[in-house]
Amino acid sequence: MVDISVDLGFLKLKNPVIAASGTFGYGIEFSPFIDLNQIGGFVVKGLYLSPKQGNPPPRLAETACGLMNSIGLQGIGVERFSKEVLPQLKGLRSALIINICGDTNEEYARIAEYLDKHEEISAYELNISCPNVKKEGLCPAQDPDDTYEIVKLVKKSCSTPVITKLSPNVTDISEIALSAEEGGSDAVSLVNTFLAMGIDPETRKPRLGNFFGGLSGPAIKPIALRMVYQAASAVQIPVIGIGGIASGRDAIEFIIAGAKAVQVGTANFTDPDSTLRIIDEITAFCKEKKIKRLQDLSGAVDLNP
Amino acid sequence: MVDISVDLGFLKLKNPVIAASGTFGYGIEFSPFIDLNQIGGFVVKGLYLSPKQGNPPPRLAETACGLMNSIGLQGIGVERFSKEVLPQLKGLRSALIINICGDTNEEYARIAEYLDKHEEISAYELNISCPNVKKEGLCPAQDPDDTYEIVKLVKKSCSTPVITKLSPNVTDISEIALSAEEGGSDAVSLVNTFLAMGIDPETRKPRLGNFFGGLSGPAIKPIALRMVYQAASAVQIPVIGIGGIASGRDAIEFIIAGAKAVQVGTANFTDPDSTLRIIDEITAFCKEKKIKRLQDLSGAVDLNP
Amino acid sequence: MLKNQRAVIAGKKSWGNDYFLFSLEAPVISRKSKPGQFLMVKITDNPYPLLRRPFSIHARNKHNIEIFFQNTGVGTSMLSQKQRGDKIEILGPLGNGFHIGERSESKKASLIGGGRGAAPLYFLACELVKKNINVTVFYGGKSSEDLPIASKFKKENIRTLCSTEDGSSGFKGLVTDLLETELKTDTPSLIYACGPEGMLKSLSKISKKHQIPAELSLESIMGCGFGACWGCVKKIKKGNTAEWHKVCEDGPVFSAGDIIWD
Amino acid sequence: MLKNQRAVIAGKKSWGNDYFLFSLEAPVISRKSKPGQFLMVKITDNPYPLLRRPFSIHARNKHNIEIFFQNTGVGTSMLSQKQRGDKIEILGPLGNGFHIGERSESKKASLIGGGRGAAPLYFLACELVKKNINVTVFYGGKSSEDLPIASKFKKENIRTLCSTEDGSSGFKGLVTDLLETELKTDTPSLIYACGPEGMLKSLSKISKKHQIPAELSLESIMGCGFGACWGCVKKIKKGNTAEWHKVCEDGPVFSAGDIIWD
Ligand SMILES: Cc1cc2nc3c(=O)[nH]c(=O)nc-3n(C[C@H](O)[C@H](O)[C@H](O)COP(=O)(O)OP(=O)(O)OC[C@H]3O[C@@H](n4cnc5c(N)ncnc54)[C@H](O)[C@@H]3O)c2cc1C
Ligand SMILES: Cc1cc2nc3c(=O)[nH]c(=O)nc-3n(C[C@H](O)[C@H](O)[C@H](O)COP(=O)(O)OP(=O)(O)OC[C@H]3O[C@@H](n4cnc5c(N)ncnc54)[C@H](O)[C@@H]3O)c2cc1C
Ligand SMILES: Cc1cc2nc3c(=O)[nH]c(=O)nc-3n(C[C@H](O)[C@H](O)[C@H](O)COP(=O)(O)O)c2cc1C
Ligand SMILES: Cc1cc2nc3c(=O)[nH]c(=O)nc-3n(C[C@H](O)[C@H](O)[C@H](O)COP(=O)(O)O)c2cc1C
Ligand code: FES
Ligand code: FES
Repeated sequence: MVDISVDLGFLKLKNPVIAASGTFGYGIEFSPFIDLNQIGGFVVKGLYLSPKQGNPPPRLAETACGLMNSIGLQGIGVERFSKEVLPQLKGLRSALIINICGDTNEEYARIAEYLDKHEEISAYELNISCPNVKKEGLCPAQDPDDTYEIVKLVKKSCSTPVITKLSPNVTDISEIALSAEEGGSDAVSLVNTFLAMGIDPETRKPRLGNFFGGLSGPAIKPIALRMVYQAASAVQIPVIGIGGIASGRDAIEFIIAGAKAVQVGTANFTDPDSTLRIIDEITAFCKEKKIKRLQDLSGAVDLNP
Repeated sequence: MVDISVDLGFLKLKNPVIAASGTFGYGIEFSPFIDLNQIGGFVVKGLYLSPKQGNPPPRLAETACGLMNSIGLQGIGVERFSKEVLPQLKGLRSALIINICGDTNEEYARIAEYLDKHEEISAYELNISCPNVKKEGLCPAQDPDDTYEIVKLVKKSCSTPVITKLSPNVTDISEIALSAEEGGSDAVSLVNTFLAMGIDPETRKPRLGNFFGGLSGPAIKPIALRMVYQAASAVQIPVIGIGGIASGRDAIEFIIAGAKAVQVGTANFTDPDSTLRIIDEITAFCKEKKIKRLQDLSGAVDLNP
Repeated sequence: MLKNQRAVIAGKKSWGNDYFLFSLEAPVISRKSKPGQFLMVKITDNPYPLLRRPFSIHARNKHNIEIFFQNTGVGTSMLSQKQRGDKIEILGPLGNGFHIGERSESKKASLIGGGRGAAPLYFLACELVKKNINVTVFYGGKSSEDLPIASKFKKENIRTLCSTEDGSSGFKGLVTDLLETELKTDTPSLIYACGPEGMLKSLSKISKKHQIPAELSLESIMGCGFGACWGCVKKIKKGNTAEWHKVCEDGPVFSAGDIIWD
Repeated sequence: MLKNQRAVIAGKKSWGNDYFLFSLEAPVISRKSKPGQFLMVKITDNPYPLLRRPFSIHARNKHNIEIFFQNTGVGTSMLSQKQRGDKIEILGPLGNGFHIGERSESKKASLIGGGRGAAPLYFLACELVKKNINVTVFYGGKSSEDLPIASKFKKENIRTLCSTEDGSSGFKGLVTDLLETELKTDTPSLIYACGPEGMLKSLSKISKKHQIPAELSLESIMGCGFGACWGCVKKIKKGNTAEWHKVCEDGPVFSAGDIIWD
């Protein structure tokens, strides 16, 4: 038997595969395709305090092995979420993680406070790295002090564990990961999307309604992996790897680089049962390689020439 | 007749297509495939003061629509270059640009000085953004002050025009572009490769001998384009766009985003005559769209919804 | 309800290098589908092109469904190279289809298809005919080569009027002009349409002017096709407010009056 | 000298889903090629997979050249799906080939091929035979299915000894063990080899121990194939110094004694 369970300290997962925020709706959208109880967990779509209209279309543009999006966090807000969606997720036997967004630090804290009583919530993921909200694409995750402040404030406001989701659009990812750790974050997850854009030569117009958007998918995997390695080398708290993961071997690559768990994003669109397939592939890999405990692989990169 | 010539102020190009450093050897390697006189110009492989051994193999790894490399600037050094290579490029009717690397600011200046007498050199390109040299992957182009200092010093040491080549591995590309401009750079070119890595799950070893490497190719295009747009919005000096360009339409996209000229890198490997094909495609595009002067397209992004 | 499955290409037909028809062995999806619904088709197991592509269900019988598509880019080009016997992964049936026979007075329907937009109308026409609804198809294209499935409608004895922009076949002009000409003498009780945005915009105006309800099938770039990505939205009126609604889940068919064109 | 051209696949042969042989119409490249040289083959016009793939020239006649390859990954798998009549873009002939008949005493050559590494040896064997050199081919694989071109050598009346790791055909063991067995009774004047790194390393030792000069064809990941990227280097001795040399330009064939294995 292969043990692919994961212990993040504040949270035990039956396997390392978590569906990434914004690519898995509220989970319910995927129940026609997979048994939600079989995945490690999932992160719901980014949630603001109030409902959000989101950005004008086009909101998506395909690139070479990548996807650009500027959804703009269209959503129902925290109140409707807790009344309409949470009850539907009662009895779930996977980790339920809530992705939190705010225009101000206080907004993050208020959402964390508001939802804190819900025991079915396993953790919060602070989306301080969403590049879509402001047109200039700047976000708190691009500054170590801002990161520290938000994490600190949210941690004070709630007892639910906090994962801080980092942006790849920075010079030094270790610095930001360390700030999150110092602020009291229980884990970091990375990467969010890369700030990107496209232009249609025919019309000279931007390909996305919001001009800038976030790049995800296999195209970004090599950069994301490097950042996960750097972050995992810098901090003591668990690191969750994200970026272009579409197969068990991709997931294993992130785990060897130092991740304890992974998130699967864009692959959910191309194959709605990606998460389950990746779990199967991880198990098969461990069996083939006679690895008894997946967690032993974490950070096990072989640096001998 | 379509006019696709480009005036960078310090340099006139017969067309906007320049072959990128490290992907075009010393130019000579491509003469079996194309007439070097027909392209806008080319940038030779990064040149150090002394010969360099380069990094241990594997030096390349393919990724989804991308290429990672850790060549490590293996090369013959500036003395042998000027004695053995430059004479072979006499009479060239395209722009010859020399990519300069150094371990210290003074080394950059010394190369610039050493080669300054050669009139066949159209410009220097300061490679302050090569992530391969130090294992941590840090480079002067990641810091505005370091960028300013190097450019300033080099400009003092030579009369040849200077293009500063920027790294994409930064939080704020505009800031670095502005530093280069303040330092006196005649133009900026971007992007160099994205710091990346890969691990082979089978062996748990890094895919590249030098562990980290630089990602190039179509995968990075949407991020590179965003940075070119931001840099072109920030500075007055000409911007040369680089990153995943493989077709005339790709080139046009960068020009509409604000680039005056473009560089073609990885595409030279997959098709040794890429540069010529891209020039043809640009001309055909302009004809079809009845664009008389290509330079009118530069920065002509249509922001109306 | 939804199903993701590998389906064998049981038949393939092509018109030059532009239009293709695949018959796919997919009995479960076939049984569940309604006109106006669509599939998300996986082009390749490789990451390029990354996303699945949406195609309307063009026809169905007990075991098979058909898609009819135009080669317009990298995905459709790669798809067009598949052969009989190859397998492709399809997800469906997706979205809400056209509303059929909900209004008892809808005894006379005009179906307007522009180019590849005619794809879902064949399935729709067949179902309407079954319900004894009088169907006229208006089928427009750039030139005669863009009307490859006109004969399929005619074979079902469905009245089919064609238009081409270059006049190489049928009425010379836009299909909406052809419709307006017809409207002078004859008024349908309902319009169903699928095609380019310009055509659908014109139809919205015609629908309003002539007070004929119209159901329009919209296209939008789709990330998932099943409501998870929020990428495919269009501005749609619901009651007094207009919001971004998902084309894949709330559509692709909307009432002309509810669509806010930009 | 070099040529980049679209060549028609004039013939295709396959052994299961593992080994493939393409005959390509490329008269100019054919005329110029020497055994041990290779082509860079473009897999697709799309950016995935991004790089061309290197393949040895397996055989040639006046108009055509052949490549023989194993399906080992995404590129070779996509290539294997091409059909007769399809066109593929090839660049070649690249690199320096094996040295033939430069030593007048080389009247007896042993050619050692591991798996797909046998590909360039067929072209080489044919050329050696033309020069009246006595050729023995040692051809090793995992099992009998990995020796698909053994019959091609035999058809040319070339002495061919096979080995398999599982003993399903010929000598049971590694091809280098088979060679060592032969060396007990018979010593060639020259060894030519192509195959996996482990095999080539063993051959370096054998070459040294028995003092038989050996020419080994190396594999390396290639960005360009024509000397522009510096991506394909191996450590090679030239005189007193060992430096990174390009496999594509300075090789792919090197003298066993010059290769510094890591
Ligand atoms: C609900 C629905 C039903 C459709 N039914 C049919 C049909 O039956 N027959 C048919 O020929 N076409 C149909 N289309 C359009 C078809 O999906 C596009 O032509 C196709 O996706 C183009 O892909 P490509 O890779 O060839 O083009 P590319 O331009 O290379 O595609 C790039 C990206 O843009 C998207 N895209 C491009 N054009 C469109 C478009 N018009 N609509 C939506 N996304 C687009 C692609 O899906 C892809 O993500 C339908 C679209 C929708 C939304
Ligand atoms: C000079 C030379 C001649 C060759 N001749 C032949 C031949 O005649 N027949 C044959 O079957 N194979 C030959 N090979 C090996 C062949 O190039 C690889 O099997 C092929 O590139 C694998 O591509 P892939 O996409 O299927 O594998 P993947 O593993 O998906 O390829 C990923 C990347 O690694 C590279 N790569 C993977 N394996 C190798 C390898 N062993 N050598 C070089 N690059 C590799 C690919 O080119 C690609 O860039 C030769 C290699 C070289 C260097
Ligand atoms: C359409 C889309 C919407 C997303 N929305 C969110 C979001 O609401 N909150 C968030 O933290 N990340 C969001 N992301 C980022 C993903 O969670 C993930 O970090 C990113 O896509 C990289 O992973 P991938 O390459 O596996 O997709 C979104 C990504 C996509 C593609
Ligand atoms: C193999 C390789 C070697 C490179 N060497 C250099 C170099 O010596 N100096 C430099 O400034 N950039 C170097 N680059 C970066 C390219 O010039 C270019 O900035 C980058 O590849 C992005 O462009 P592309 O996506 O078109 O390849 C190298 C890139 C590659 C792939
Ligand atoms: S396509 Fe994903 S929500 Fe509609
Ligand atoms: S493969 Fe590019 S130099 Fe050898």
